[in-house]
Amino acid sequence: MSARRPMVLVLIAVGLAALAAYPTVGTGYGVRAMLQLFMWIALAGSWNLVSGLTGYVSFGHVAFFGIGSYATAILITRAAWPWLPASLAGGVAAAVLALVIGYPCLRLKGPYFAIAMLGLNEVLRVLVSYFEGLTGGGLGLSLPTLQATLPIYYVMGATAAAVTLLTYLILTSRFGLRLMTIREDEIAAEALGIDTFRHKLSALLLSAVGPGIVGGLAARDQGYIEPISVFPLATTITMIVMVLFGGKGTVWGPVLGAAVLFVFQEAVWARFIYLHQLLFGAIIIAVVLLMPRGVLGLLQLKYRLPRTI
Amino acid sequence: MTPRALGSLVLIVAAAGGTLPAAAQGPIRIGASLSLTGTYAEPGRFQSEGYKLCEKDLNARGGLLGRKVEMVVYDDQSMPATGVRLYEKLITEDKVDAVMGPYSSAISEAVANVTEKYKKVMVAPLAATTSIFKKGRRYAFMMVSPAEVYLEGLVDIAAKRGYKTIAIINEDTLFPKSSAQGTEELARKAGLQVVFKEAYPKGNQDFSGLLTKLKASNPDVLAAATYFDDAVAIARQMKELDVNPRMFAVTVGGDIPRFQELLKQTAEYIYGSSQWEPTLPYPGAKEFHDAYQKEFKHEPSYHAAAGYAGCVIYAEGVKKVGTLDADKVREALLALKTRTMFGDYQVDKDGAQIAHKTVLLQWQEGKRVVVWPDDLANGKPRFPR
Amino acid sequence: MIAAPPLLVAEALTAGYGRIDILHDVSLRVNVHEIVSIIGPNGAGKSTAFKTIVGFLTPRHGRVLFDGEEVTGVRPNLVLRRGLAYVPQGRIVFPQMTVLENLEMGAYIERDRARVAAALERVYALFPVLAERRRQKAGTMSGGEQQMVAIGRALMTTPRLIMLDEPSLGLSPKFVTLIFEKLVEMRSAGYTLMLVEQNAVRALGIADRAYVLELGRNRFEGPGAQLLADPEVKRLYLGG
Amino acid sequence: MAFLAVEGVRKSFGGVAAVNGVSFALEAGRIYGLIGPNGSGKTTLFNCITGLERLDAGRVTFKGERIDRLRPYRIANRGIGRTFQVIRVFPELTALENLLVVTRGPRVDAERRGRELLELVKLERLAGEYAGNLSYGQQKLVEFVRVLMTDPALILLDEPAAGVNRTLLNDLLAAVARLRDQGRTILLVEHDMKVVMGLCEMVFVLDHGEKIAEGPPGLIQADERVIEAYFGR
Amino acid sequence: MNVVLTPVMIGQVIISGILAGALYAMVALGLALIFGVMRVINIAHGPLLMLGAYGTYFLWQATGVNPYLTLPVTMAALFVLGVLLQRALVFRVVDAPELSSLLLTFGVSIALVNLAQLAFTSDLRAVEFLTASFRLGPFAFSKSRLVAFAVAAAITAGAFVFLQSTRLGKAIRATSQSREVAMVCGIDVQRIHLLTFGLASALAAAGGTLIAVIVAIQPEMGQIWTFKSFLVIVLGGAGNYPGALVGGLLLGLVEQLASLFLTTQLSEAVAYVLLVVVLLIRPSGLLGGRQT
Repeated sequence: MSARRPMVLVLIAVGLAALAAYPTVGTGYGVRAMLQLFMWIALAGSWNLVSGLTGYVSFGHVAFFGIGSYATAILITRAAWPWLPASLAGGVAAAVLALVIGYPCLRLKGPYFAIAMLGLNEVLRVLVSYFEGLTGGGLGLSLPTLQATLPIYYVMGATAAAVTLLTYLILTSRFGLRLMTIREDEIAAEALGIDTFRHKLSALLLSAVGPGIVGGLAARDQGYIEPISVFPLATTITMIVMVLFGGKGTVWGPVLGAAVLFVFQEAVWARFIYLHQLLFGAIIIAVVLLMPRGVLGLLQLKYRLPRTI
Repeated sequence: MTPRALGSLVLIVAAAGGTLPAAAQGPIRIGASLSLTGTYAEPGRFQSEGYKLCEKDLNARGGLLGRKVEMVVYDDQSMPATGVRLYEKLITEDKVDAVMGPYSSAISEAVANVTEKYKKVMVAPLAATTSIFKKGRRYAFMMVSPAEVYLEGLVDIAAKRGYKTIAIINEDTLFPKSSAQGTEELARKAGLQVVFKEAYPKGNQDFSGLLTKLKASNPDVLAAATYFDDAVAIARQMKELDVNPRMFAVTVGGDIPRFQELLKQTAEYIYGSSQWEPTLPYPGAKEFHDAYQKEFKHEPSYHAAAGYAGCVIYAEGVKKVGTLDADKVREALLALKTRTMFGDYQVDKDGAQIAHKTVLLQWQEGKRVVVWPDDLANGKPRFPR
Repeated sequence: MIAAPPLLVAEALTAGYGRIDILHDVSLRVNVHEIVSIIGPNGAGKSTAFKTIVGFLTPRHGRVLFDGEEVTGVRPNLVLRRGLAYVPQGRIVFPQMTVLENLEMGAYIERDRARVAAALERVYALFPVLAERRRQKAGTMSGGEQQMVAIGRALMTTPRLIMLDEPSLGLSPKFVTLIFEKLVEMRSAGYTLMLVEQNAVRALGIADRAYVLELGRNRFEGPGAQLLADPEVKRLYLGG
Repeated sequence: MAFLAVEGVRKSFGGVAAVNGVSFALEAGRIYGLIGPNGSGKTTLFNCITGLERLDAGRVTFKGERIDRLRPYRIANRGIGRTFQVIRVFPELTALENLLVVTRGPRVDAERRGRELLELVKLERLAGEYAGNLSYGQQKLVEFVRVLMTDPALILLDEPAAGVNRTLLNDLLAAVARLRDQGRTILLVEHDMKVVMGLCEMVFVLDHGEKIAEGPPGLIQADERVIEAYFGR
Repeated sequence: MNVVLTPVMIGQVIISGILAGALYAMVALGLALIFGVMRVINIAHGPLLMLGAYGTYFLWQATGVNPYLTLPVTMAALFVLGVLLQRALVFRVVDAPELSSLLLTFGVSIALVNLAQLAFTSDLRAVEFLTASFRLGPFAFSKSRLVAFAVAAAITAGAFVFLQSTRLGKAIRATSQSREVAMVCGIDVQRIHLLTFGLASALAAAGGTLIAVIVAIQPEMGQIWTFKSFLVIVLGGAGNYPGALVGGLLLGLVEQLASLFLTTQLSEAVAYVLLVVVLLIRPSGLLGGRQT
């Protein structure tokens, strides 16, 4: 392991350098597609942090993305903040939301937690529409025109990398082990002296920051947001399927899942306009039935690999 | 995604992807992404058929600048984020020569940033929100009259008939909300008292609570800023709950033939607003209608006509200056003042539409009758006894 | 007697949950009209052996023969049709159903109304209290009564072998005595019984034959009275 | 003052009393046994002490402070550790990770202590194996040493001997005795009478949720009520 | 501009709420059955309802028959489809973690919606039948909703009778109370699962038929019913079948009253907030017993 470590680090460094250099050779579309891929990596990785580790299935994770989008857009339009601090503030807003909704919802178990999160996402969308003084309601928020795709590419990439690094750090820490004990056996964890509630809340909080930031970046990049486009259930499902495909509870699973599924989605939608939803449904079913542990999860179990694969 | 794009994604480490040979001097390729699936699939399809018919007609008349015209259309799944990515793809990978707008204000708003960045003229035939064009953008052009004046006719007729009170309801999304706000302003100016105002969420199916309150406010006129689904649901539930204002108008929905097919007798007396009708005395309107009917085996909606007209207007601009150069075409489109089969076209210095008129229709004995404005009308409004 | 073939034979069963084996090469046999008791400390694999025989678990190795036919891995509802009834541990009843409904569910596979009625009469005769409480929701009864419902339910199909998993578990002494009396009574009525018990002395006391399992393996077997007197068994279970 | 005092604890499920007014007191540094037939309420009592079940009535005090309203993790952090009758290792964590989860302080120290404890139960070479892949007995041992990681003052063991083979059992019993010698207090539920009689200085007997006897093992074995309830004459 | 609320208005929305509530209860009973017996939340429940609505539409279109008469046909057809879905897919996730069943049925759900879009297009359809209302004192009663209420109440009652007193119905209840004991009673639990999924789908189909006459039909009409049904069964107590009735009426009333006292926009949020509050106070629902 220790012998291989420098090699892994070199590989990662080369990969990051290549990604950093990509905009100099890529087309505008290529850059934007990569930017989307970064977004998905950050989203999937964040979902993995809470649901992959603690086993509490967040079926409303897009709420953090949405609240990040709105917080950022509001700060930019109403307070004239620059986009970068505004996006980071989006992450903070998402963390605050995680505290507020995690506090009641994390007391629920199993499907009740999943559906309560889903419900709260709906509630949030309604509230955002309702408080139109701040959010523009159904009119949405239109941001001042700004061409910043390139810097946003880097910040989005950095966020994806940060989420992945955070996953690595957590997975190799005792904090991470404690999170996993909640997934494995919450009662035993509690009886061993682990404050499971505080740990769940911390995990939800950490998993909210990434989506909050990328929500803000996406809002800035897109220039226009409205309630229905930033709180879609399909986004949550996509994150989940990405993680499941790659392998939940691993470091690289969400990255792999996001890359494969995103490329597949981009490759499919152009060809099968009227079938892509059907294909998406089929992919979900196939992943659930054929590989519930995901690619890396299977490898991990079969070859007794560490979770940091 | 093309294999090329796939390659560039996969081969980023090799840093080999990316630049491609410039498109050869072939046809003029015009790109657009439309909502072929998802929420806006229905109007999106009409719009894409409008584009297709325009492509066909242009080519039949020898193309544009002596080159054939070829439309490249993608599906944005009714999602702004996808639209943005697709316009990037059209411009930077497919290297189209020009673009046309997507469906809906929300997606137009989002993709306008991309087309601005690459300095592409974009005629947005179905963006009815003026604010999109008032953000300092240089290359976006508006075709339809703004959402705010969709129900101008309703207010005008009501005021002339001496009605005093109006209730306004709307779906809480960009276009209907703009419509409702505009209608409220028009109503106040016309001296009508707004006695009830409420929004409802997208996808709402049950209007009992809302209509019960509305009924209690007893308005003479009801203006509903809607899309098609909710227009139908509201009309049906008004009947169920016995809500009977003297005038009742919806924005989108009331103009579509299916509105009456679905509602039958219930549609009677209901007003709808339309950007276009085949019966309007515009040059070529009837011909367009017939050609469309022949090509696609169904009636065109105003989305189809707007799509067609947007494409025609763009071609007009190009012909005027004899080049595809965006800045020159832009000048031409800013200066252009014309009347197409879709109606009048003239924009202000920002590209916002100022000439096109929205007409008010009324369902009378199962037929759409244009009742406003007077110069385009082919009938008089009727009032239930 | 030698001529009569055994009713149930479990041969060299190895089974468990997930990746862990609980049973290792366990063999058991039941003859007609016997009470066979299986005792052993917690974790010895007694319940697992039952679950494997009844078909909740499929053994990794070994086989189960009932009345000469192989039933290895056959699902519980089908094993029941062959005449093998099972009373699970923990006196589980359908709590929101009445006593009568619980008993009727026991006769689920029996479509002949007359035979169901006759079976019901037999159960009521064995447990008169169930007749009195037939309209009561089973979930509201005491533990001992629930165990009677559970046993009565197993009798509704007139099975040839009844397997009871810890029938005295958590019952008050009065009911423990009662249940064991009923088990003996059932043998007299012609039933064949096999039970897993924690209450070793009692279980050995009524058993024609018994098995002692430990750590998932056969350790002792023999007539109940003989095992009861065995010093080794005594040392293990009676702390003496 | 008693080290742990259980006073009039009552807990019922759906109207059936699982523990019905049980009281006893433990003194520090001794090994206690809790015996009784299956279903007599031993595990429920453990759950009441460790906070996994809320009491219907009664109180539990530990080192003079009430703990019966505390969340389980707080009780654990005050120094009460326990094992479970049905094994509760974390199957997708390695054996060593199972031990590390509750430790604080420098990780190297924690890992060293973890390996020492695994060595104690002869599992050191399986430290990196996922706990779910271990045998029943091995999981049981992992669970046992996991409790020791936090050095609790009071250890509740729910059937530590069940399913553990004889050679390891002796090591385990020796380890328990050593813990007592180090000043820990141990309360164990056990069916193996040899274990109970050999190890415990004091035994409580439960039947139907009530304490029916209490005393040194020798006396308990002769108690008529105990024989009636437990040995089933 | 503020509307003064009168008793008549409140009465009117209470009527609307009760009429809607019976429909909710019937549709939710299907979801409750599947959840009770298999612990699976069937996200595809709403899309199955959508298919029922299309069934009614096309039969009505093709034959001109009274749309309510299509009820047995749509119920039978969806029963078969439900059985097939269970047989082909859902049985694989019955004992899996909840994420598996949630996602699987979600996948089925979007596949069904997409298939409907391909087969029927996204065009809105409506069964124009019984559109009017009649008045009773100051209150308006929509005829189609009244019929829907009556039929839904009858079907719900029928379902309860089936569950309460038939052999198969009892087997379903038994299976949901204890699968293990059901198996040792000789109940073929796999078959009960098939039957349950079939029945639940038939209840969804009945909902679809009744709704087809009330609102316009389109492929995406179903999803909202999945969530409403879930709200209903949680409010009533998951696994408690009469709870579905209570939950349905409660949801209908709460939605209507919220849209009267607050706004239509907030009524959906109110329903979800109510759900979370109920779950926190009584994790097993209003009529549920102790959670195990």
